[in-house]
Amino acid sequence: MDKRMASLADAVADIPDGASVMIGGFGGSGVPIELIHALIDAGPRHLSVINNNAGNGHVGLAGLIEQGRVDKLICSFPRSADPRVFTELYLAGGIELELVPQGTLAERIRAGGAGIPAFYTPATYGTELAKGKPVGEFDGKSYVQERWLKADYALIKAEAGDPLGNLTYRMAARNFNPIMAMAAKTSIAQVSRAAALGDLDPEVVITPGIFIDRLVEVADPQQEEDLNRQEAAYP
Amino acid sequence: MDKRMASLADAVADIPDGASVMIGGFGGSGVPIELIHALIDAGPRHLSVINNNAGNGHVGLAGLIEQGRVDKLICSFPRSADPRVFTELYLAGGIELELVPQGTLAERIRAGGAGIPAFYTPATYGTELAKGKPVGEFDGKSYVQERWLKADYALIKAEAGDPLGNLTYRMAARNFNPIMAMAAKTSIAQVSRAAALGDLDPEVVITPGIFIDRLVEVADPQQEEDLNRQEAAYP
Amino acid sequence: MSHDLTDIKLSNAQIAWRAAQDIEDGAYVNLGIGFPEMVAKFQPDGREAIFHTENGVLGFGEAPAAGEEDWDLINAGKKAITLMPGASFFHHADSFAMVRGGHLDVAILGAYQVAQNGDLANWSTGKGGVPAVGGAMDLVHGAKRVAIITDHVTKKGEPKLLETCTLPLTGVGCVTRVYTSLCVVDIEGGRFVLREKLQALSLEALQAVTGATLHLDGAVAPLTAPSV
Amino acid sequence: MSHDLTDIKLSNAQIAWRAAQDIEDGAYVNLGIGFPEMVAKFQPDGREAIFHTENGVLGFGEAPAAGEEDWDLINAGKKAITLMPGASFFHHADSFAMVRGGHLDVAILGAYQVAQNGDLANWSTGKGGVPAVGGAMDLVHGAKRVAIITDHVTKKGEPKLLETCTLPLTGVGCVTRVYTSLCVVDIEGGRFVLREKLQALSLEALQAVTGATLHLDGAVAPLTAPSV
Repeated sequence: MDKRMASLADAVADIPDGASVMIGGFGGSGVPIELIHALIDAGPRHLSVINNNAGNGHVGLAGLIEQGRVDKLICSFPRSADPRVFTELYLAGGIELELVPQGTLAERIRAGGAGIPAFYTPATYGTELAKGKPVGEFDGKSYVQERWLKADYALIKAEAGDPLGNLTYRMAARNFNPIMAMAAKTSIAQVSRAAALGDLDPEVVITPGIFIDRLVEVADPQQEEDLNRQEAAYP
Repeated sequence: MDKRMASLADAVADIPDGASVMIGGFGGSGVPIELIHALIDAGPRHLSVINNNAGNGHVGLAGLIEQGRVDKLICSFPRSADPRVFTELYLAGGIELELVPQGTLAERIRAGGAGIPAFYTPATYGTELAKGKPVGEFDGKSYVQERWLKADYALIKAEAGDPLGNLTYRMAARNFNPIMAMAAKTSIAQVSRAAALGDLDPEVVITPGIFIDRLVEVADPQQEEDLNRQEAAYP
Repeated sequence: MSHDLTDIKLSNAQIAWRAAQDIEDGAYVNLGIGFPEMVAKFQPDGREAIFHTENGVLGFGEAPAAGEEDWDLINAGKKAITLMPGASFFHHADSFAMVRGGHLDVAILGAYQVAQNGDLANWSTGKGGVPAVGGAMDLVHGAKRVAIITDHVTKKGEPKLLETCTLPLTGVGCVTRVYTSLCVVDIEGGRFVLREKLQALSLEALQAVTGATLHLDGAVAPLTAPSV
Repeated sequence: MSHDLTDIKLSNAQIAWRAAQDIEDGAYVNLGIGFPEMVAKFQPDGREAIFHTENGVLGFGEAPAAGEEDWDLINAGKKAITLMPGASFFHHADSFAMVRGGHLDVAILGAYQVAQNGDLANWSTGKGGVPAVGGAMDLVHGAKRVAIITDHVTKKGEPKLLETCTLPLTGVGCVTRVYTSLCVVDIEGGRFVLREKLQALSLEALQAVTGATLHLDGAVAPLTAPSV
């Protein structure tokens, strides 16, 4: 078995209109910029995107939104230093937003990957973000019931990956990537270093290959912060 | 801050009668034999123990049970190759058993550590182990509601540990140890190798020190399988 | 059970061999402890499954030579194992996230009884003693295929394939295929559908040792297995 | 707000300094993005807290020198950080397990409004625009102490310490202590209990800029902070 794809274009070629897509990353760290740009090139529309943020500048997720490909965004923090693209579209009513607290977002994704359809969390209890959600009381304290979150695809950025899809990450670029890899029907990883089978120490694998369907090497990945300093735009 | 204790005896000295104690390990792998023996020496009674199994032979958890210290066992698989100690006591009505499917046991412990008071799982739905538990239907499928599991103490076996309590594990000896470390008020680790501060690569730490309260080095730990082949008994 | 069937029935190894033929290359597979572990030995040439064990190993291989055991490297049956290239370790909650989250392609388990609606009883004989469940109640949920390998009848000759299980259930409606010593049946729409049977065995003789109606849906292929 | 108070009130840095004095050696601490990040600078000699950031780092240190940033090593405010010895990385679900599971000793956050029952409003001005919540709604649950640092009043001079919050809530009954530019109050039994105030400020003057009754429980200590 070999999950390596010949190209970024091949890796995302089958993502259809209307797909739900989890995209890893927090701020610019761990964002699979090249996979997102391949998705922009591939052309699907009416996507639902799950990401912690709403992108920055005119590259990556911001570029995807700017191209009008995203109907709905599920995220915790769509506000940022240079949020023009999302902000303008949102205020014009051009994109739907589901705002989820960051820890709840992470746990809902983890629950999706772990086969837990619902769980209770103290977060949002008594706030407007809990509206319409079931409440449960346990040991005298109130909690809000939250549902799992799954997606059709996940776009993941990792550091090293072997042909079976075993992955390691780099510092805080880990963030949402390992849990999104668990929660999508098809998980696609770009890796900065293609490792040979047997090269990754089984003790340090963070994402076991069972969670990954495709991987493609992007040896010298772009970083959102650098692109934005250069005022880059994609496409 | 330095979480290292001078001795095994010091590490478990304050565990009182009636305490709930999670003990890591699966079969003999990852069982903190020396910490359990120190607990036998320390003498508390009426313990509630959470472990996947019920011990083997006359050492470790089986020794603790044989000494009459355990009132209740929460576990998934109390039957084993040499189960005399638990079996005899259980059939004589001398110990309470809460039988929990292994994946539910793991998830309840993880939920205890993660602040999730309850969750839904497909396991046990429609079986006698679901009796008395709330049932929920999500997307047309039925699930059983399970509660978090916490403990007063956790006894953990790890491979390397630094003074802040950062831990690595050895192969399949990882099993329940990292999640039990999260779910106890006081988590006590025996480590086969004391690492200096800064010696553990932040990428390969499996249990961040925040989950560990005390650690003690046991440089050449005993393995349950070896002790049982020698027909050892403790004390 | 009649003397005839004892003569013609497949051995446990042959049942395991037959089950192994349906595992795709690259499939993620969990084998229940005991008899199902045998399936790993019979992977067809050119196919390599990746084996998962509940206690936190993906990609393990055969048992080590005697004396070479490392007791920190064991499977769910507490037997010593070895690693294949590309293996990984993880904790118990992550391990059952793989199980419950639908990431395994196949789980192969033993059975006391299987009902025509897919109910499985394989954890308790209901007779007292020390109850133990392990990972079975999790494994029957989540894997894309839950297959059973079993002798067709109990040691006393009683049917194991039934209209309704009489022993305590492991899971409800979870089994999709059963490989027995006499036949292969799929569970579809609340019925046993016969796919393969030993050629030496008439449909009537097979039905006589089966506790629920065997339905036909197209041709019934011959169940064959080499001497293994 | 009167000219007098502007003259005597603590600066943000001084509020952060005061909050830092209550952090024990070895405490696990999460500092909200923005103003609260400043608290890390003022750890008393001989004490070393261990800082957690939601995006998966425990044990981080100061910002790197300009030009030395690694954008894979950032905090929740997306600012570049460095590592202390004994640091570790983990994914977002594990990071919020630390938060929600009660493993942090202290979380220090900013506030728009705090109510006397401990309700906090710090995520939405309720005015439209793009709503954003981040990790605040998780951080207010789980940490053993949830402390607020804030100017005592808004830029328009309106009280931030209130009987009831009027802005959308971040969490219910979650705040235990508030460090303001004028005083330190604990929240106990649904009341603000005054612990420290600037000596130059009368209780009456302080009460006049506070939107709920300040209760006394023993002596009120002088609130002091060095020029930082």
